[in-house]
Amino acid sequence: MVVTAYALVQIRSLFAVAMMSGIYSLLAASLYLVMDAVDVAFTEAAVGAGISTVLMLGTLALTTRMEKVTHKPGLTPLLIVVATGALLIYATFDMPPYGDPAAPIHNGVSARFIERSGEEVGPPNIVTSVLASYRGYDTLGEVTVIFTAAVGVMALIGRGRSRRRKKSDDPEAPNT
Amino acid sequence: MELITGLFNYWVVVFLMMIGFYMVISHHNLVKKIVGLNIFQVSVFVFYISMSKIKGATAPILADGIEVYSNPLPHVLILTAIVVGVATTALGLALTVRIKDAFGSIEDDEIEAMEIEECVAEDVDANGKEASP
Amino acid sequence: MIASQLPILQVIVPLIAAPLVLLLRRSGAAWALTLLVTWSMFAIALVLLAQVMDGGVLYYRIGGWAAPWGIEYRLDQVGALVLVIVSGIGSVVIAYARASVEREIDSERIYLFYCMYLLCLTGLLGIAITGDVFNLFVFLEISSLSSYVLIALGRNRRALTAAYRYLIMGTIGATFYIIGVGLMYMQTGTLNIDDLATLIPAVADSRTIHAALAFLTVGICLKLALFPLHMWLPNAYAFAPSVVTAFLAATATKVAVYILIRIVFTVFGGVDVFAVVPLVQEALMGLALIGVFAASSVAIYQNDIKRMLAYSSVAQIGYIILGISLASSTGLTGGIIHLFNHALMKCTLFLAMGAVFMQAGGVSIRHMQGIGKTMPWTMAAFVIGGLSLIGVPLTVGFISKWYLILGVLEKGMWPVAGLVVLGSLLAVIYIWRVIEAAYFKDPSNDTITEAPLSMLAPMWVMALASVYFGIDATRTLDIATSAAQTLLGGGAP
Amino acid sequence: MFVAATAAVLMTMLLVLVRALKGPTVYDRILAVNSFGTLTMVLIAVYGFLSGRPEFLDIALVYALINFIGTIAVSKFVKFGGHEPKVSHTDQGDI
Amino acid sequence: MAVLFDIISWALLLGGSALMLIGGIGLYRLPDVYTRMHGAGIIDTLGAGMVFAGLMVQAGLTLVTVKLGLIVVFLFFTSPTTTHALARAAQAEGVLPLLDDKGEDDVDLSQYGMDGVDLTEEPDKSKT
Amino acid sequence: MSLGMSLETTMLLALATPLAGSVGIALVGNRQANLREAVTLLTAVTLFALVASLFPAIMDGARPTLTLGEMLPGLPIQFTLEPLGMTFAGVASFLWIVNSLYSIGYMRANKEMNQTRFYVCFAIALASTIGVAFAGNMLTLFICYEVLTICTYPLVAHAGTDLAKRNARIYLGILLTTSIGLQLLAILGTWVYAGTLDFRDGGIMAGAVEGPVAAILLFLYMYGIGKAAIMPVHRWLPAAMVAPTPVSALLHAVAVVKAGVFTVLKVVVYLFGIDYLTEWVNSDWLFYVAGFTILAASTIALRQNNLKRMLAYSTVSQLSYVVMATAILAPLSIVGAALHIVAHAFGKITLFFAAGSIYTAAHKTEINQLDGIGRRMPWTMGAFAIGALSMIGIPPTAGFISKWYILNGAMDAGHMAAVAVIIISALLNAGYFLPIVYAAFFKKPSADKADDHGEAPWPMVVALTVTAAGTILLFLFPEVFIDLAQQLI
Amino acid sequence: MLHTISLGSTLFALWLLLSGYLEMWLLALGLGSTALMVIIANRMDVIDHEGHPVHMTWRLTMYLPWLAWELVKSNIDIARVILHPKLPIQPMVIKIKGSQVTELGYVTYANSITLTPGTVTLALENGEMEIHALTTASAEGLLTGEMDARVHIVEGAADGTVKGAG
Amino acid sequence: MLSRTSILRVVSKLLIPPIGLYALYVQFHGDFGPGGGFQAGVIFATVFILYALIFGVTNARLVAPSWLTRAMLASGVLLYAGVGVASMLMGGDFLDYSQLATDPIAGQHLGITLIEFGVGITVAGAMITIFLIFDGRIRVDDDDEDG
Ligand code: NA
Ligand code: NA
Repeated sequence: MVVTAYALVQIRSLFAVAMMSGIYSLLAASLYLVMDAVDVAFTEAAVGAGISTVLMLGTLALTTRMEKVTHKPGLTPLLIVVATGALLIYATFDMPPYGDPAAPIHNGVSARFIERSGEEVGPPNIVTSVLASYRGYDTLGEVTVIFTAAVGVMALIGRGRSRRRKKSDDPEAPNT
Repeated sequence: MELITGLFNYWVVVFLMMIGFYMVISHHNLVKKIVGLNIFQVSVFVFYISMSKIKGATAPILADGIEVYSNPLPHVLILTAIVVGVATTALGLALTVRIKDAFGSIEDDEIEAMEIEECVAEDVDANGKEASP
Repeated sequence: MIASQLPILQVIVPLIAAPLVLLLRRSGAAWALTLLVTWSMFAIALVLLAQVMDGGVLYYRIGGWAAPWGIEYRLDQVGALVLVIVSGIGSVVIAYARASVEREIDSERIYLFYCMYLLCLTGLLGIAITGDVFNLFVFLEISSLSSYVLIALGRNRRALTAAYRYLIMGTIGATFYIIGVGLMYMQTGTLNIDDLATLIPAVADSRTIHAALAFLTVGICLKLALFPLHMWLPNAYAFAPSVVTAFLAATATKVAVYILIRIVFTVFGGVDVFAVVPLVQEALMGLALIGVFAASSVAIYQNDIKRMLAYSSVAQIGYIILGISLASSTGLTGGIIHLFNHALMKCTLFLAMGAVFMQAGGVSIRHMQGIGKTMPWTMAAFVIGGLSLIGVPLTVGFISKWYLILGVLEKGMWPVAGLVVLGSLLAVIYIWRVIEAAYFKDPSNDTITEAPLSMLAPMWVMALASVYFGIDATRTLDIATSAAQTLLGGGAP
Repeated sequence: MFVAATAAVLMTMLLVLVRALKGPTVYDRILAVNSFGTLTMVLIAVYGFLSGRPEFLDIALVYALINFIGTIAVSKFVKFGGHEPKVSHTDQGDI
Repeated sequence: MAVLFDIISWALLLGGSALMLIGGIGLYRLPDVYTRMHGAGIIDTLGAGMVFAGLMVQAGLTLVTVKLGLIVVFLFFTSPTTTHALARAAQAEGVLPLLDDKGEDDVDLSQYGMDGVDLTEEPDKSKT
Repeated sequence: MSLGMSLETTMLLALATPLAGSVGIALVGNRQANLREAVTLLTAVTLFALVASLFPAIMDGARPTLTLGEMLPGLPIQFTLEPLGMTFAGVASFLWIVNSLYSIGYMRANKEMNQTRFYVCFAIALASTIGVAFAGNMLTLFICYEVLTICTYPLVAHAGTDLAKRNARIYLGILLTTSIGLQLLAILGTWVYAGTLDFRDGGIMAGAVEGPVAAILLFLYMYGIGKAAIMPVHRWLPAAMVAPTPVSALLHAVAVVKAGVFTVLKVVVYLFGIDYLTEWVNSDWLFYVAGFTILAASTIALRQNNLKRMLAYSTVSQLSYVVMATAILAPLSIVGAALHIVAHAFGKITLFFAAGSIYTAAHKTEINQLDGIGRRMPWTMGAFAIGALSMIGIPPTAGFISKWYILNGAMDAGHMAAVAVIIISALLNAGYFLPIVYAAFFKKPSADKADDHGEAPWPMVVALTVTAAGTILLFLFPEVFIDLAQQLI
Repeated sequence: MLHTISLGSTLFALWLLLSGYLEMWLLALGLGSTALMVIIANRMDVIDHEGHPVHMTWRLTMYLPWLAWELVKSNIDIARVILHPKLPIQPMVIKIKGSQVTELGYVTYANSITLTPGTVTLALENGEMEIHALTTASAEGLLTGEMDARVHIVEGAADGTVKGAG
Repeated sequence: MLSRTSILRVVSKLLIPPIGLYALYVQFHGDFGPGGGFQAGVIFATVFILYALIFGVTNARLVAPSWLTRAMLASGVLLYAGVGVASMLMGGDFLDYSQLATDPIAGQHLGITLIEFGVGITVAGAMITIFLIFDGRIRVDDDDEDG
């Protein structure tokens, strides 16, 4: 994954970038799987590796395939990134180690999901129970988000039935 | 030593996040920025999922004979976050397409140069008219 | 029965209306439905505010699951106030929108515009009322995504880049927020705000929680455009359709501020954040003040009035953050009341600009010449808004300044108080440039006429409200004070 | 045994990844990505057996699907990159 | 009996793994995109196929086997299709295959009534 | 004279009348100029009648209080009428009548543009002036003070020329900067430390605010009240001379600067309290600053050739009399300060009216053009002479009375420096006023005189005659105001 | 119609295979889903002898084992080539003509060619195929025409015409 | 006449119905294993994506006209929210599925199935809409079966 990510920074062929980001996504999905998040892996595979990549390719088909060579980015982005990373690393020092069953998060609200979702909600897949019932409202929000995105894309690049569209798409004079 | 092994996963994830983040803020190409955003977000997701893992546990799908399940809540959260991510990506790309149409470029620095030019032209315009009412 | 369901109706009615608009497609019908929805939401918000003022914090369990297992709604005074602001501004703006939108947006896309508007409203209302930090993120994204689209619908091609940059910055902000939520969750095992408030004090000293707070703060500050994280805002406001600018300027950043307040004073209510994490207070206060000065100074040099007002928004956000960073009852009251007041005045100003844009074809200083004669009512509303921005007595701006400075003086920070008033003097300069051009220059184009009544009326509702609540501020102050006291009372209600 | 298979798959993935990185043409990359997808599928299936929970096969199936469609899409779209595509003239509006 | 199944499945798994590895090496070693397709073909067909077959033997007559079978079938259909699509795209874009003259000499094409194609000429771009 | 209403109602009406007038003027608009001016005059007369009707009760010690609701918790918009306010309101409302009369003549004769805006703003300015005069707490006063600033801005920028706009910007800039930047801070400080902003006899600071803090507050107040024009925040006053003469009259005599020194008095007397100030706060600096302003402004006036600019600097100097008198903190000087507000109002308005008449009739603005003008414009220049005498402080004019009180106060307090300042300044005043009077009446008009003009239009002449007469009447019958002022101490 | 029914039953069988649950509720959903897919397929116009080649089923079962064996052979061949230190490849492009009559037949042939390592179908146009072969042996193997003949058999006597573009 | 893309066309014709069915399988078996409305919606959309890639956007739009995708987009959200409102009308809180049937578990089951279906519809509609709009912008002038 690190290699992929690094490659993504370096490669200038945008098609390659799109595909590498697909691979990155696949790798992430594999990781989810290893960490028992089957539903997430499923979704990441379908969305991250699939839809996102396809959309990116479509965009490239509409725009350009190479990143232009630009002057070296300044030091500021690097500093910001390093500072952010340092903060996160700092944060890890008080974290429970990976996979520790005694970590607070395993004894918080999710304990109940694991213990009682079967009798309270029904489905064997606890993720489904939580997603659709305990936190069903989040999922409604999620559906609304995807709805928003689709309507947004319609509003941005959807075409009307008539051919007047050309006019509205033209860059307007700076002073309108 | 145990500290390092226990936290190593997190560090790798942090490193990945930072690569994505760096891509977003340092690259000028609009598509690459979005790719960077994806990397950044996916890494955050991995971070969440790694919180949920319990050693020796399995996927949180109830089955006979299995006692220990990993924490399902982060999974649910990340499912939502993935959807949000793809929604953002779709919109970002749609905007990129429009920007390409409008400016003929998807390099942020080039577009910015054009915008500054426009701005200057406007200012000259405004001030010119102001001087001779 | 209905009364107990009001909290959820507040959010799901616009949420349901959005797909209906998509199905309706006719722009007139879409507008009418949106109007109906926003006005009803405003009514509900007022009722909720009254309920909260009477009976304290209001809870609503979604899905019938008790918190913290399910998601619950949790409405306190500040939340209810934000609901009123968002739905109120939403109603006024939508009443105004019809003519303006027809002029500025492609006729085939108008119904999509209203759909996006409703979604944005849904998101903002959802943020203000939720009692779950992750649910907050979801609604934050609904509002953000729809606002990116709304901004990009602007005529000028720079609206596109503005929206794109907002998208990038906004997403970084949201991702930071998610990191922060993750870190908090890691240490506490819960996402419910009240639950977090109870659990955090025990782990407040851990490095993880410190980092969580930092990530949350930075992420939210990106969203609320605190200097120097404001770079996305000016263009976004300047090039968005007028209606969108008026709506977003009055609500979006306010809601982001609300999130900050919620995190700092409720989620971290059990700990003295500013004592536990060193420099946060100083940093916030410093940035707020620098923001006031930097943004106001830049505003002075803008030729595009919408852009100028956008910079002024950045400055005003500085005031709000200043009030919050004081962490005292008065300071927080000042911050909260300024949320409300600034929404009123900015809405007035941007609505006036929308009318000018429609009638004069632009809002650069050149277009403003002689507008005082050709569009007297519009310009008069602008003057009221402008005076309010400066903080002249009898306007809401004065009330805000009063409380902010009071908060500062209570802490004995005389120099800071001086800086606050100096900041408002910068506002005099940029507002006065416009007033001079409008009243003491001859119209460049005599054919410009006054805006239609459908636009003037909402504009004047806002203008009169910013005068009314500037003269009789006791009601709003009651709410703000009680909100501040609830917030400072700690996480547990 | 599953471990051996997993190791072999991982090794192969590494080789394929090198090809994906090196290119040189975009088609080499596509080919590599496609193979990578197949390998991931195999990995998932094997991992399911390794961990004793074979629910994951659905995911493998999805991978196969995505891999297929992704490759078709990239083969189609790669032609247009960098050119100005003309606007298609469908009569159906999208909005 | 179970041991027999185990042995069969292990053999299949091992064989499949080996073939995948070889395919990977091919993908790495072979000189151009068209030749590499053949390496990739090994991974997709017998490599993956044998591993899945091995797993099917392991699983016995269960739902898992059914799904594995479906995967194999799906792969069977899609793998050549994607390879073809890719080859077509590469050709359309003007990526020329590396040709070995000597190799062509070795085959007497006329023996089969066929001609070698001279790919040194530009592919027909008028249609692209 | 009672109009059969309670005092509170009368106050409310007094505040509302000019506002209603402004609405009426706006509604009538440009089309019916006569009706518009009639509304103006009617409003002014009504206002004066209302204010005057309050007078007896105040003399009898009544302190009617009118509360218009709470603006901020614990801070109502409240009006309380007391002697000082009565004085100011009376003078302002009376002079508005005169000034309106004068304006009509001036604006018509000079064919000014935007007359409706002019009269509307004027009326609002009067409303806020009455508000300042009536204010029952510092918040209310501040609000009215700010409204006064804002609504006079269009008056100053009236001409709309680049020069007018630039000067109006200076006007607004200085007044807003000082009021928001310093005064507001001082008010908030007072609120934080004293817990109230009410004007109370004896002040509100005693026992609540420590000396050093009070010193800071005093500083913020004095420089925050930019309308009092103590140096160096006096620059707005000469800048505002770009405005039409009736506006200058409004600024210098009726409302603006008066509101400034009035506020100074109110702050010192009712917020700090004279005793508290004397005992706990080092306020000497204020005395020196005021003294310096008096002398410096007079010196500058001496060197002006533009008549209105000269008058402006004269105002700067005269205002500091009030400030200095206040800073002396002696009972008699406080009375003198109150009287000086009145005296200067009448005197200065006369002078400005005269200047405006000269401009209108002879189109002259410079002092060296005025040789012999007294013969063609005897009424005008006669009035000018009376005004000038009042400025210097020579009987039989009002200026003498007020300066007399101030001088006595200074002597009582043993402030010999103040005595010196007053005397030197009187000499300087004489130095720049008397030559004009002399030249007007005794010098021959310049040889190439092509200008054959008479007096200005009659409304202007009437107006300046009335004010000149007032200046003299105040000398003859000062008891009314003295009695009122005595109540302060 | 025949195609539709057989598609429907095939899909429902697939559902049963995937699901493995025989509850009423899920069966009902399965029926509904099948119906929906048939409708969509119908709308997409993909139900015909190409989209659902039910007629080939039997002959295909005869062909597939042969193909599988070919696959094994060619896999081993190519594996050997790849592992050979000298990498003895002779890449070439050849053109061949298939003897199939239906498009489906051609597609089956072309995909069979691609499926076997060592040969890849580059293009298929008007009955002519461009094949990329990795080694001489692969090319020769193809040129024997055995696969062509077998696919021709699989294709059977369908409607005998080559359909045009859909 | 054999077309240049006949391989793709024939294979996709073969695969489309099973893929669609698989999507619906994922939709309705989310209770038992991984997957659910969201994943199903995406897979379902890939049917159309595949169709559009092979047969062209114009044909895809004939199968899934914009009114249909719009209706899908809207109806999913409406179904989801409608379930919530229904549980409100039946006396519970918003989205309290237990109210939907006399037996709370049955109610939960019904509710979850319905809302997952809503999710699936909207997601499929969204993905189809987004893809077709992107693809529709690309003029495909060398694919003979397009247009
Ligand atoms: Na092959
Ligand atoms: Na699921």
